[in-house]
Amino acid sequence: MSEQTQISGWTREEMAKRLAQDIHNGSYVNLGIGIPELVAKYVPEGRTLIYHTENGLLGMGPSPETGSGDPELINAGKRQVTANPGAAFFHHADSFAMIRGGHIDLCVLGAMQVSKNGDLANWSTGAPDAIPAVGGAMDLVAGVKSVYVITQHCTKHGEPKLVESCTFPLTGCKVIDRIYTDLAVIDVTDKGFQLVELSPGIDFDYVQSKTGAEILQIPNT
Amino acid sequence: MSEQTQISGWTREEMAKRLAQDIHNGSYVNLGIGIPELVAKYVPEGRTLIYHTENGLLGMGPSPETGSGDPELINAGKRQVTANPGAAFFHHADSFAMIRGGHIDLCVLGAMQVSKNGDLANWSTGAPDAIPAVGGAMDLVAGVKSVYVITQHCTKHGEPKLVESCTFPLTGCKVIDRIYTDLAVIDVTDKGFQLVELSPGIDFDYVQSKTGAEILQIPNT
Amino acid sequence: MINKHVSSAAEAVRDVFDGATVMVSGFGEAGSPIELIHALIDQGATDLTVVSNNTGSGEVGLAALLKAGRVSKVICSFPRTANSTVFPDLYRSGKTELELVPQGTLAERIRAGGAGIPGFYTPAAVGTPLADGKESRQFDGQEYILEHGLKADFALIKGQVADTHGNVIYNKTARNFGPPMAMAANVSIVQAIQVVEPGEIDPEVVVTPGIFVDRVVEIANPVHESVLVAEGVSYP
Amino acid sequence: MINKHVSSAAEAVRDVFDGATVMVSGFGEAGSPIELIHALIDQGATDLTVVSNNTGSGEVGLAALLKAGRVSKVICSFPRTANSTVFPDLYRSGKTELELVPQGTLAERIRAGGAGIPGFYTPAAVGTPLADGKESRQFDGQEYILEHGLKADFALIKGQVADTHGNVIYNKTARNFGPPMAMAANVSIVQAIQVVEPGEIDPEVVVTPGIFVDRVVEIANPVHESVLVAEGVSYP
Repeated sequence: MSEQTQISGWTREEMAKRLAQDIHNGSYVNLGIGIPELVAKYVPEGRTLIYHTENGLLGMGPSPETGSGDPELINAGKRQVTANPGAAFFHHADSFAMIRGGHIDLCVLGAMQVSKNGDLANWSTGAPDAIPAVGGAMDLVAGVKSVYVITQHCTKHGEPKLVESCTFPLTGCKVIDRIYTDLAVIDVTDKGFQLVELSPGIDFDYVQSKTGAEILQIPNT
Repeated sequence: MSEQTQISGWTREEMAKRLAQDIHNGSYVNLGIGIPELVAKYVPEGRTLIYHTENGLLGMGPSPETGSGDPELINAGKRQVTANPGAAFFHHADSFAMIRGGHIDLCVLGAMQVSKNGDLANWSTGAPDAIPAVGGAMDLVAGVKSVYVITQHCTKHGEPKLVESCTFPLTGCKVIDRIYTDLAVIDVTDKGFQLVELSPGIDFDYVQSKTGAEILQIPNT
Repeated sequence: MINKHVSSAAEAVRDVFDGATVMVSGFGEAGSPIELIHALIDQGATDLTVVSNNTGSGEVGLAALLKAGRVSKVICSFPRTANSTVFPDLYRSGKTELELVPQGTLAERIRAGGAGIPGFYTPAAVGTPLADGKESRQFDGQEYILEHGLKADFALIKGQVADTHGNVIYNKTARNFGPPMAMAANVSIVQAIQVVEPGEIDPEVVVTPGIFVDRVVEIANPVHESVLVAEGVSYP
Repeated sequence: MINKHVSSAAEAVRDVFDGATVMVSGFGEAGSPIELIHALIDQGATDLTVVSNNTGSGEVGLAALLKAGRVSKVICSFPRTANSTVFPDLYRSGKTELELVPQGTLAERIRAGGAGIPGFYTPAAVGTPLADGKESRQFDGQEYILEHGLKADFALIKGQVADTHGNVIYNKTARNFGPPMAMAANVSIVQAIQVVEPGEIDPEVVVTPGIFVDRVVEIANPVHESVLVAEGVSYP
């Protein structure tokens, strides 16, 4: 076994748990499809979040018990969900008024690439035969107050996802505030990537070696 | 008594009754404050109109019986009204989406001046000490499919209200389709004012003499 | 636990600051949050810009706020009433500035402000004095003017029932400017006849979702402006 | 007497013409007016431009309309599903054109079309390929792009309950694009589980006021797209 395979970092569940700690009580939150959805499972006791799904529901609850769902009560991933007490249904123009108007506190998205100035690419590889499909991602990153990315630090092929500048088509420019990966928590600042926290057992040099742009160390205080 | 005072034309009620005949069954109608409000009383049997009031109600009904009204169920003139079966309440942005988006079939307004190209002035004399107040008139004339004016043919001082061009500040440009006065029904066409019908006992020359622009006679067919 | 319920109108308007822009719901007396306005008079904030369809009646509610000298500018569509000289006197003496906006443009500017739309084109007011100085352009051969989204620091809104998450339903034509104003203000404050627990308002009938509302206060028996005016009341 | 109730889905879509622009409600299967779409397939209109958030699942509903070769262009935010190759095949073979629009921009363009707003500015897609060729400008130092209102000749919408005046309420997240599309189409057609008399829907809870709706048809037991797809149904 190479040294590489022994370095594991946070699991997907741990990444979600780490991110969940940073969400304030009472926040209005939109969780993207995939790893972002896991965040809801790890919200610390005593905090209540209100989940927005852009297809028209505030106060989204967990999946229904098998057989008790309604095929017309779904989330943005088109999976059946429930509505919590205090929920509200609304149409798409109102739903994206919430997004574009800056009313959602936090959105958590997956990423293909994030650049050091906060550009996000997460909707298209730009491959000529791909079917382009964007959904609400461009509206979310343009409108939501804080946008966090949760993603593996590198692609399946080991290529950095945190880069100098994105090579895939952009979802938005200068829109990402913070990145949670299996290796670290990293802020996007005016000066570029800024380390916030390392995954246990991961050292800075290792994270830097897996990143396509400079990461600023936590300053000594 | 001078000849002048014997010429009476339609009363306000008769003007409203004449206009009401021209509204199709099923029309969505917005009636302005004053003479326009009288129109609702004279809709011919067998026709159902749905009244829109821009403060947020479709399916407006008549005034409530004394003591049974709700001070929060009012019309654009701020008078208490009722809601008919099939009514709907909505907010102001939706209400003016109906108006601006061309969903209202007909709006009936009063006028200070109408020019031969259909410009309307009905919100301000332009007097320097007047308190400017426009309400929804500019939205109505810009958005409603057909805009009719109902008005006395002349001012209290005997001056024509149908003119070459308006001297008062405009409410809208080229917005009026038809004018109902005590003396006549007159269309606004590309060629200017076009007579449609004379009030009983009123002759064309008299109407022309009370009008500030040329009126085209009904062509012989 | 989320609880937007505050104990009093005074508490609800505690942090309105001098120079703030305040949207006030209502069309005539329908939907006018008169208890919140009176609390704002008591609170003392001044140099306010008020966004509202009208300027109030008699010497209560919005007219009283104006009369108290707290309003330096109104953005409004119809600042005239048969029974109030408060705004006309302030306007003529140059003490209160007026930005006159067609009613539908006002509603849409407020919605746009709340929906993150900085500008939009409308046909209303084209060719009139209210288009003076505004950009215009053509779409499909028709002329339109550019109007800007409107935001506020605070909104004072009258609802019927609210829950502690801030979901609101309204009474009849009192709905008017409440929903768009709740969207457009940084801090939206709703007075309601009843404040209930989450779940007591059917999610299908919510008009203003709680995300747009910051504080709700129960005013179980709101006064009617027309009654106060008929009684000749002058607030405070 | 006003009665917008028509007797069948076939009757409701009778006059959809070749080359028409048709808005179709729904987000996934929620709110997809599958019986109206199937009636449109039977009716035969072709060369359609379809405005819809997705392009359907399997080979039923919207995917079936596409597969039948009736759609020359889709205006859409997310034309991919795990279980349909209908649109991908048409797109790759150049038979169906795609105008890809961010979801919120799509919703707002439709609302704008219905609200008489020919253009508005949005921050969504700034700096991305979807802004290519679009006008941009700054407001308060931020960049926005100009987007245009979108209208249609017809809208096919799924509601829950409608009355004969055309007032509509929806079921949960099936509401999605129904209300803005009803506003934006010249002829708006609603299928509902129940069609009732005026007065049976509380005026306070109406979501789409009747003024936006031209025809309502009762489809008491609508099929679920996911069920048909699971059964491998291919329409017709």
